[in-house]
Amino acid sequence: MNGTGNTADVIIIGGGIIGSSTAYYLAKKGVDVLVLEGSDNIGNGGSSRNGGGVRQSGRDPRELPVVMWGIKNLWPHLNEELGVDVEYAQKGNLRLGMTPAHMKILENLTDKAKACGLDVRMIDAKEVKEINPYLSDKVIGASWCPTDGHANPLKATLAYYRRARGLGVHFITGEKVIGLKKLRGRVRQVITENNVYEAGKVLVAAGFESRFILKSVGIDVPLAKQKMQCLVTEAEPKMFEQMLGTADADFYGHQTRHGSFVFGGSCGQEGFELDKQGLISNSLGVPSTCRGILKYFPGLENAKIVRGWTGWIDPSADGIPVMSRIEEVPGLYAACGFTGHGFGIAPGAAYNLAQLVADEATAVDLSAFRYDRFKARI
Amino acid sequence: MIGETMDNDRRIAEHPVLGTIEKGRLVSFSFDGRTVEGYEGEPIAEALKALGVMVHRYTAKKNRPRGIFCAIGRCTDCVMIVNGVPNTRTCITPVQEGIIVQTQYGVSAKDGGSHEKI
Amino acid sequence: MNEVNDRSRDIGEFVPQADDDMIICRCEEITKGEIRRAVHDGMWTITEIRRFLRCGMGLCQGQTCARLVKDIAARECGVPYSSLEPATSRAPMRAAEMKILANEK
Amino acid sequence: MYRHSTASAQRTVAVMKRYDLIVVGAGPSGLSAATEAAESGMKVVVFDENSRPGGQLFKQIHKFFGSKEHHAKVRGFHIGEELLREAAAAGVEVELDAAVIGIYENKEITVRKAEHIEHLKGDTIIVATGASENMVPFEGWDLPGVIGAGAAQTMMNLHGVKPGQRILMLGSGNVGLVVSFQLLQAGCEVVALADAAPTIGGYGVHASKLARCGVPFYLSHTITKAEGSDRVTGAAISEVDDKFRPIKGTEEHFDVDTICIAVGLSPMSQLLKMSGCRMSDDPKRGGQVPDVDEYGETSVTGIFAAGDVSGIEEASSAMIEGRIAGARAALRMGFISAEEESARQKSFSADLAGLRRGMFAPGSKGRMPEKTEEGLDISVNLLTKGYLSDDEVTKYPGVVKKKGLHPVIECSQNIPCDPCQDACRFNCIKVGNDITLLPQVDMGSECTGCGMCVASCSGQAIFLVNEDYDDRSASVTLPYEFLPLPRTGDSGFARGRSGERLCTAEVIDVKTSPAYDKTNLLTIRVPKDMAMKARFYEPLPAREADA
Repeated sequence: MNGTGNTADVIIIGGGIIGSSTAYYLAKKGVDVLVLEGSDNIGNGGSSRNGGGVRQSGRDPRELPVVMWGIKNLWPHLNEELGVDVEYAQKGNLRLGMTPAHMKILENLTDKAKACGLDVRMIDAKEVKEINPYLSDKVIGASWCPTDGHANPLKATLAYYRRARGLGVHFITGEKVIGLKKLRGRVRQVITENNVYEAGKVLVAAGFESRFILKSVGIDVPLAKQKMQCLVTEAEPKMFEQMLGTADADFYGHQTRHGSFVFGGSCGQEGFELDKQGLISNSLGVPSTCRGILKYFPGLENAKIVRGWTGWIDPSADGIPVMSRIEEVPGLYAACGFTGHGFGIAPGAAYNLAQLVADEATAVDLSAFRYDRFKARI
Repeated sequence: MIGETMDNDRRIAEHPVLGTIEKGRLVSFSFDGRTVEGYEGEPIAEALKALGVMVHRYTAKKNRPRGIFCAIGRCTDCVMIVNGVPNTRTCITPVQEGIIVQTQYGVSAKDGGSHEKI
Repeated sequence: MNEVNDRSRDIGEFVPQADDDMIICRCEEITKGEIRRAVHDGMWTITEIRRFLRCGMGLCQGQTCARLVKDIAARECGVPYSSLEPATSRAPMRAAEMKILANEK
Repeated sequence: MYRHSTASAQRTVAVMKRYDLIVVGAGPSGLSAATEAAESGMKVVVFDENSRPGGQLFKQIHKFFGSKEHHAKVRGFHIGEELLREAAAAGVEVELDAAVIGIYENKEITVRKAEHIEHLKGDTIIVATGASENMVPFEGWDLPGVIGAGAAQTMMNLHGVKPGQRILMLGSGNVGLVVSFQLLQAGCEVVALADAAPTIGGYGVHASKLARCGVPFYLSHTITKAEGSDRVTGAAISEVDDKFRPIKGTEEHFDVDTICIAVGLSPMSQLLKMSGCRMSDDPKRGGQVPDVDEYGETSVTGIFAAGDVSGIEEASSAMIEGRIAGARAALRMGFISAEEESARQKSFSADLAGLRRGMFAPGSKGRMPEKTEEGLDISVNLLTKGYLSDDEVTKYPGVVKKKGLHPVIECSQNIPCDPCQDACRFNCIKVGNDITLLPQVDMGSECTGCGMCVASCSGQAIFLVNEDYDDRSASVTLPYEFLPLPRTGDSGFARGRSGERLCTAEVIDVKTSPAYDKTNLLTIRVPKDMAMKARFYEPLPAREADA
């Protein structure tokens, strides 16, 4: 099973958390998997550049069944399953509001999530302060989902990789895929800059780059590319354990086990980058996010930022991922367009994707994520 | 080992090339609850060094003692709690009259004690 | 950049060494043994080792240990020292308080 | 996804400041680059994260090597002052306590100041951020009391605080040698200098200064342990085999309170990497460096690197590299003509070529030749013990036997340096046009004993010897940079090159002069047979003067 050649039962394109975790769940079923990662590092895209949220609240209702299933069935046991402490903390998620308009946004999201069976409710300023006494007095309320939480995305991604590799999954990094090739009516070959690989099935899980790869066999999924930024502080004394977000998306993030705060935010110009390749941060993201944080956490003003980073997200036209068999190209599957909230959903998504690729019934219905769902608006 | 006032042997009274090294005025500040002296404007770490203080903090994971290592604000081994702010690089933070300097344990004061502010 | 790296290549078993307990990353207190172990867990790039162990991600941002980690990793991977790409450089180059970064002029 | 942020609507960001040139780092290369560019008419700003400008120059209290145009025989901190004066005269803005924390697209930078950050743009940027110290890990290397050599210099030379009382130095490169000597000058004891390499990496003359003060060298030795529970109380070193592994049973213990690490420098090139410059790992240049052309320009047009950040060298060459990059930036932005630039570059590259010669030149790093350019054997004693043996020393052209007073120049390695030649008004000393050649003493010239050559030798390798001082004794005039300064009539011991006590010595003259720039000239009287052996003076312990 420990393949070292150029063939496998399944080739997964993309060594991020989706690719690595799907490889792991497939390998557990005894499937021979080869993972091709274009960059030099495993988990080099959004997998290692996000805020670590493992949350359900605030999501599109179509996504909720998958993420809820993962949080119920996978996240609580991930440390034992993977043999690495991924720092999962299920300590709830506060989505904060400072104005009546904010509360309106939060109420709307909360109502929708409740309808899907999620334990989430609106709380007032007093209850917010009881949960997190460090917040600004200007916070007037929040939505509260006690089963949300956070984990360490760097470790979780690499833990899946480590475990999959241990099960014999063949990972090759620095192997950028430039296209797919059909042979006798089925997808068969994966062409890279250096080699040709062959498999009976191919799962494309390469973030925005999936678009170019899929296009080589005539499939186009409407994905965009946006540069997002995160930052991390030095370790601080323990303050709180919840995942945080705001109605206005001023910032999101949490305090890690290590003591540092990991926050993400936006400067409002995402999507308008001139250079769509590089990873040089722009000069606005970190200051903007700091202001967003300090609005809600004035007490963090002396916390030092040690590092900021940039990553590309792959927003789909309707804001939820594609997780789909592509029937028109037999053997081809896609898992992309996670739209910047692909980390917390990854274990649940991967588990179901592995079932899909293995031609098993999926634990959760994935039909909302079909690749061909994008239709004209009018 | 730690004197409340400076031991002259730890300071260079006169240097063969530099002569007398210019210093600010002598001021008092607090170090772990004791009143000690240093020269205004010199880095806290240098004032502590002249007092014979070697340990600035104990690390979070292994409780290892740390002190001055790079002395130019890069390595961050010398961080302490200064005026209530942990992780202050004492090698580039100047002594001022009345500042409060505490040994740092992990990222906090000893036994989770309070971070003293002026 | 982007060198084909087959992660199934045999780099041998992890063999304990006498100085495995020696601290390499002073900020995050990561030992030589932990770094070597991570390599055998498949962390073959400086970036992966950093992300897996946090070495070089502490207060000093790897200014002290970057060379040391790279040297240990290269030996353990059996590749030339210069072939390992150092970690990405990121702003702020010097740690800065949020209130300062938030205050743009 | 774009949304109007209320926060950004409220903020007023000033008009983007733009400079013809932004220089990052106010060290030797940065200041030189800024001056060159400003003299060409460019609007230049220099940012430095430190509260003092000058980079490492203000910690350098020793006299520099080189030639007049390289500021030879001037102490580092004086060179720093000179560079600041030049920059100010040229109209350069120098902003201190201002850390450049990022370089972004379009040559935009952000600068962190005391309470805020600023955004600026430069049409060109010269990154001159210098180097950071390499470290070597060993058991207990995180104990308080283990410090970098730069830390030792900062403590003693900037703040007047002794780094320790008893010190073990690790590293025999020029930094280790120079800092060890500075430690002695600060009143500390250097109990040993150890290096895993089989030979001393720095200049022999620097090593000799230490050896005659009695500092023992342990080559092919590595530290195995820093001892102590909450601070260093001792150190253990062991001899190493040819694979640098400690040899069992060779361990030696020292009681020390401080272990000082001086094992080289690495370019501090993170800012360049962030700006998107193509980088490579080049061991010859000290580590991760930008790919640059001969003018220091990186793969990003208009972003330059100068000084240690683009390859570890001496401050002297960093200054010229700065000039080169500054002139190139001026050409790029149309402030000087191509002809003008080419003329300047020609002169800079000649200066640079002058420095990059000899057995320590960047090209010959790690490969010590067996013979000097004159065909003389390189002293093995010098490379392994730090001093020339009494019989070796006579081989070199500066060491002559002559009646009456004359200079003895114990210069045995080809280092680009020639102040001794200019020091003697009577042309008694000749180096020639090739400044790496060993100085020769002109047998025909008369020595007046002015001592200028002694004080001008940055390596403190020149002595005035008179074997005919009187019937029984000789006089030796030696450079002396320690306190307390002995006084005429004092007696003590004469020490040999290896630091061993030779005999009693009487101080017969002490000369100080502004022209000597703190290198005092001590003349001691020793028995005749000690004339070619006595090279240092040790006062009697606990001088009971001034009581």
